[in-house]
Amino acid sequence: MSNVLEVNHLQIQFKIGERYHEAVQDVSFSIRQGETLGLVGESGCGKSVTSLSIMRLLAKGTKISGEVKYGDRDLLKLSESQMRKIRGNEIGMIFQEPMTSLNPVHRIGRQIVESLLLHRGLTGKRAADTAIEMLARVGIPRPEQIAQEYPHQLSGGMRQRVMIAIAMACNPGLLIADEPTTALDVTIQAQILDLMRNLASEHRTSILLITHDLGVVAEMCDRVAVMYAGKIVEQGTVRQIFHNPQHPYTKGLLNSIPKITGERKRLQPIEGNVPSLRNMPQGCRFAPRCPHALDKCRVSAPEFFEIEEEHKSQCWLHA
Amino acid sequence: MSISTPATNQTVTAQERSFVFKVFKSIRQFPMLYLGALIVLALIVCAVFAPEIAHYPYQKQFMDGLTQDGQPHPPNAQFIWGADEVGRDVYSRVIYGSRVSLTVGVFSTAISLLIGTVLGLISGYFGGFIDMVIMRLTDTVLAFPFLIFCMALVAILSPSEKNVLFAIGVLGWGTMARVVRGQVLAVKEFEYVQAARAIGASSWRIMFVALLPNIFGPVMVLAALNVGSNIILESGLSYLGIGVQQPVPSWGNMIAEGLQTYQFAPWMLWAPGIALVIAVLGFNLLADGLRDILDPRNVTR
Amino acid sequence: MSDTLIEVRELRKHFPIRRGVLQRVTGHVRAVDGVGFRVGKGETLGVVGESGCGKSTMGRSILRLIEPTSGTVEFQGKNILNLSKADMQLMRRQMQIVFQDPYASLNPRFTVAKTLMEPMIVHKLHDKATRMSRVKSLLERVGLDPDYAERFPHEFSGGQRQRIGIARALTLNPKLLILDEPVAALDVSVQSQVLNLLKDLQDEFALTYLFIAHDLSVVRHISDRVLVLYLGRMAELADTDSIFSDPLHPYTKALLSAVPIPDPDVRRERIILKGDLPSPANPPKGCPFHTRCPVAAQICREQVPEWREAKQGHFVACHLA
Amino acid sequence: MLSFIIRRLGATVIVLFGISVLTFILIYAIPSDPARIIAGQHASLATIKEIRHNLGLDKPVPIQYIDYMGRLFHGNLGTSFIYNEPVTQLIMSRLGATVELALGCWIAELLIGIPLGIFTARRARKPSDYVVSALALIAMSLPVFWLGLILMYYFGFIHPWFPLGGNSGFTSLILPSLTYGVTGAAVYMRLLKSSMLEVMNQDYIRTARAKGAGENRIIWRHALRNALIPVITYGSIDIGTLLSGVILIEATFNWNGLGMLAYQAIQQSDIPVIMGTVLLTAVLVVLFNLLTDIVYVFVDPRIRYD
Repeated sequence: MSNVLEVNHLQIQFKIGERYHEAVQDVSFSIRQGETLGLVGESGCGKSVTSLSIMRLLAKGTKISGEVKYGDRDLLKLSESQMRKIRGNEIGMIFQEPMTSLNPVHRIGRQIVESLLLHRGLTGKRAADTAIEMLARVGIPRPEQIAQEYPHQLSGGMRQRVMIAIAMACNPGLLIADEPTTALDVTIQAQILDLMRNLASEHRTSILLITHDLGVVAEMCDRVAVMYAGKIVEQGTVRQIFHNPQHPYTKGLLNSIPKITGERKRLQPIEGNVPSLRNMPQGCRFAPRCPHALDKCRVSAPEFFEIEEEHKSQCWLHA
Repeated sequence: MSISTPATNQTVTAQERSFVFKVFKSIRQFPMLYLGALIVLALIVCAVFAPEIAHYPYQKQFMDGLTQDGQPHPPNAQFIWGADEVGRDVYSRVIYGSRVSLTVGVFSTAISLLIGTVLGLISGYFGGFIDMVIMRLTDTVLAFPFLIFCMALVAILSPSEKNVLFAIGVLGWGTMARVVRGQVLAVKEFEYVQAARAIGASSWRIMFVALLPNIFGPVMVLAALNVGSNIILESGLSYLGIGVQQPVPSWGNMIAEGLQTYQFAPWMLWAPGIALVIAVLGFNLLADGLRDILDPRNVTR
Repeated sequence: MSDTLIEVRELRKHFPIRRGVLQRVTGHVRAVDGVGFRVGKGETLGVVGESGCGKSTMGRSILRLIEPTSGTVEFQGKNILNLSKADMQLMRRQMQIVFQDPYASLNPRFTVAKTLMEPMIVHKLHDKATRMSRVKSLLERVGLDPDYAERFPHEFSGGQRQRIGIARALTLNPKLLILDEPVAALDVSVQSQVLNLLKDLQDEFALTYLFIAHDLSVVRHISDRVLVLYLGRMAELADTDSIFSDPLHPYTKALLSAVPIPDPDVRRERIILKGDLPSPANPPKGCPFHTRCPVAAQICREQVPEWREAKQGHFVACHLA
Repeated sequence: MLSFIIRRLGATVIVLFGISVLTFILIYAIPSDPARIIAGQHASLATIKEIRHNLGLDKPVPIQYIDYMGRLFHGNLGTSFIYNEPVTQLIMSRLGATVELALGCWIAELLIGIPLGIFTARRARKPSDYVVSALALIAMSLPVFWLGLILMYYFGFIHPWFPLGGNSGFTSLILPSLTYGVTGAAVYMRLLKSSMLEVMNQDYIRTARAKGAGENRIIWRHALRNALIPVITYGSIDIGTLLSGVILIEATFNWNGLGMLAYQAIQQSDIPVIMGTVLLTAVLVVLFNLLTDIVYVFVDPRIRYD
């Protein structure tokens, strides 16, 4: 199967004060056609930054290096105008906050039409009809009427559907969903996840799903990459990660969440806090919180160790 | 930071260096704040030490301040910024003029600040009917032609520095009250205010102990801007002759004199005008600098 | 069953909607609409529901941070809703609250010591030295270094702030804690630290918890009994095991089935509810859930279902359950 | 939407009432006796008493207020003590000049301020932004009357391109408008810049970028309209400042408008004229505020459907 997206040795640095700090370090992953890859991690682990860098939407002054290959093009090397032809056309994106992600002073219809105008050159009635068709496809009732309304008149779930309609308007090959259901209630989350799954399988769209919710990952993803403090610490198929986690962080995460089924027992938290960008630990970044840390871990950063096919983990314990 | 050897001298110098370094870094980071503070400081020095800084008493008329045909003398060694139409030293008068500007600017703002903060706090915190009444009152005060109203009030009370100060202060609290109310409404939503209620703190305690320190920053920014605009306002009133009266110099009444003579003695326009601009600029810089410091986006830098 | 600590009856909070030129009251948002339950000493009652179900308003009404419209709240047999200001002040020592957002719930201008001393100052308890030693012991108890007392909130991480918020609530030695989404804003790995801390504190100080949350797994983990709210009304109330293993109300069923399970091999029958939550300003007639209910019948559209005990200790408001 | 406007209208009426009361109190507080002014220095006590009676000044204060309001509703603002002419007529003869001047000033502010605001927002943290922003800070600190004199000295006296004051046609409007425009534009510029920068950080701008919209499209189609909302608020405050601040411009440029009328009236204790001008200006300010509220409704749909 061919890769839709291939990220190699991605490195992202933010300027804080006088110095640059590494938000993302040596991140590599790929997404195959029709596949959903989950990027999981806690706040500040660099998962959102990674997704924004693929779209080249990070603020100016951020240093990005490495390679982001979409098909046979390296997105990091494209000119701004070439990149604009990719955004919204070949790669669509939806965000965490449906309440603030839509322009408050434009009608819903117009916000969908804009994508069609920019990439398909559609105008007037044809564009408006296509927009209404898109609204119907994302399950919005009375699409003709909703197209005439403003974002503040819709509920959060409806707005996220509109965002999906915008992202999918030009039939992109890849959909990046950055915490798409975090701001929504569980029953609405179920609706949105259902919708994303159906649309993706209908169009064989690949999805990069960024989330902190392990339940969502288990439900949606084919493969998973676990991020901690700017690095991918473990990567594998969804079964490998959930049934045979190798990295102490992944194990810790899975043990620390309360479950909705099974026995109720005391949780086993990961002690300590997520390190901040400014004082990243030496060596393995998880070492200060790791119950199994060796002396080596505090000195040098581990490489990936292949556990089995597709499954690799970045930990000295495998050495 | 490393504390190792007992070489106390070394640690002190290191600390000193780090202090100097910090100040230097802070000046580089917030140049406007320091420039503004410097100007304001200079203004205060001028006002306090006017007798020492000025060359002559402000009301003293010199015979040689006028040329043979009775016109003001242009700048020379004796009158470095020239003389005015009755032969007084413009430089000395400009220095003394800082007293009026500073006093009126600062104290009128203090009055507005007091009224505006109290009304804004009450209005924003209690809401409902009290809020409605206070806000309509504020609307009314803001709708008034401020300058005409000040003029009328000063005319009633007779023109003097004290009355100008009072009129500007008593009529100028509208914006302050609105800003404070807006801040209170925003801060009130924070859960720490609910927490204060949950532990049983009184409304008074919540308003002044929990809320006030949290809205202090933006209020200070507005106050600094307000001092600047009140200095302009005072000079405007004095310019129109309804403010500080001759022979006491105010930059405003000096410019008014200049209006009569600018065609042949433009220096009478330049000196007080530039002093006025620099003073106001000082407070505006201070306000902008304060805003930069308070901006959370700058905290991490 | 243990002694009742707090009993809520027919609690209502209706916010008026003002419309039109004269801002006349044209209706009410029924944020909380007739809720009643009891919580025993040392028990944890979990309250779940989606946003807009009134769970937060309910919590705050019980503490009178919002004045409820009607109903009674009896704390150890005394109705606190008609207490005088002075009596209510005393009552506040008995019941405290922990908030969701660790960033908004601490005054940014107060040091940790000031935040924790404030309750003692307001209630005129202890002298200065005793207050400070109490601050230190509280900090230690919630797992923070007592030397942090003079620091400001922004120097702490979200999880540490939440510990400070819990310490503040404990300062006055309350019997009841209302925990309003105390772990919702925290990272997964920190969430479990705080949940464990809450459990330990409960055992140590014999605390009673009203635990409000939207996350069903968290509620299941910590609660003895669970109350499900929908549109300001009670849908179901039972002990934790029976509500999760044998839910009776169709809303509870849908809610449970919507929770994603962190196991790729568990595939459940999903009940996907149609549509959005109706507006609490204009709740549907009959059963409030009938507009989204997959099994709604004619009677559901017409009659409000009664609150009844379907099984021993298992209450539900549904015609069909 | 209609209800919103009607409600604002209601608030306007309350404010107007407040204005009339405050003006009345102010005038009542004036220690000089109008009857004495009219009668002249050497009038007998009886004459003064008669004048006072004719003016209704011997009635209780609330009755005087009601009389005053009654006359007001008939468009009667009384008669000037000095000019011995109806105040309404005096005001009407000067109103045109002031409206012309105020409009000139306002247009100059917007024409300078708005484009510079957009410019500096787009060039934020670049040298050109620093230069323009520094100039704006200085412009903000300039007293209008002084800047007016300086401009007049250079462009009226040294280079006689424009008339040295007076209101006589378009050329005489340019210097005063520019004077006010420069100082006022600085505020518009800074406000629009900061609001623009804030809007550019919003999630929906990121959405527009993610759609593939170009920088120009983002600025003009997505950001500007949202960024203008706080600017409109300031616009309504500015009109108020402008209508009273125009006195200084009128005095400097010898522009014979309402401001000069009020100024002279204050110096001569011509109470009916003071009241008339204060009231009229306040009413104009309130009406402009109402107008901006209506403009709001069209710019921000969140209000339209509230």
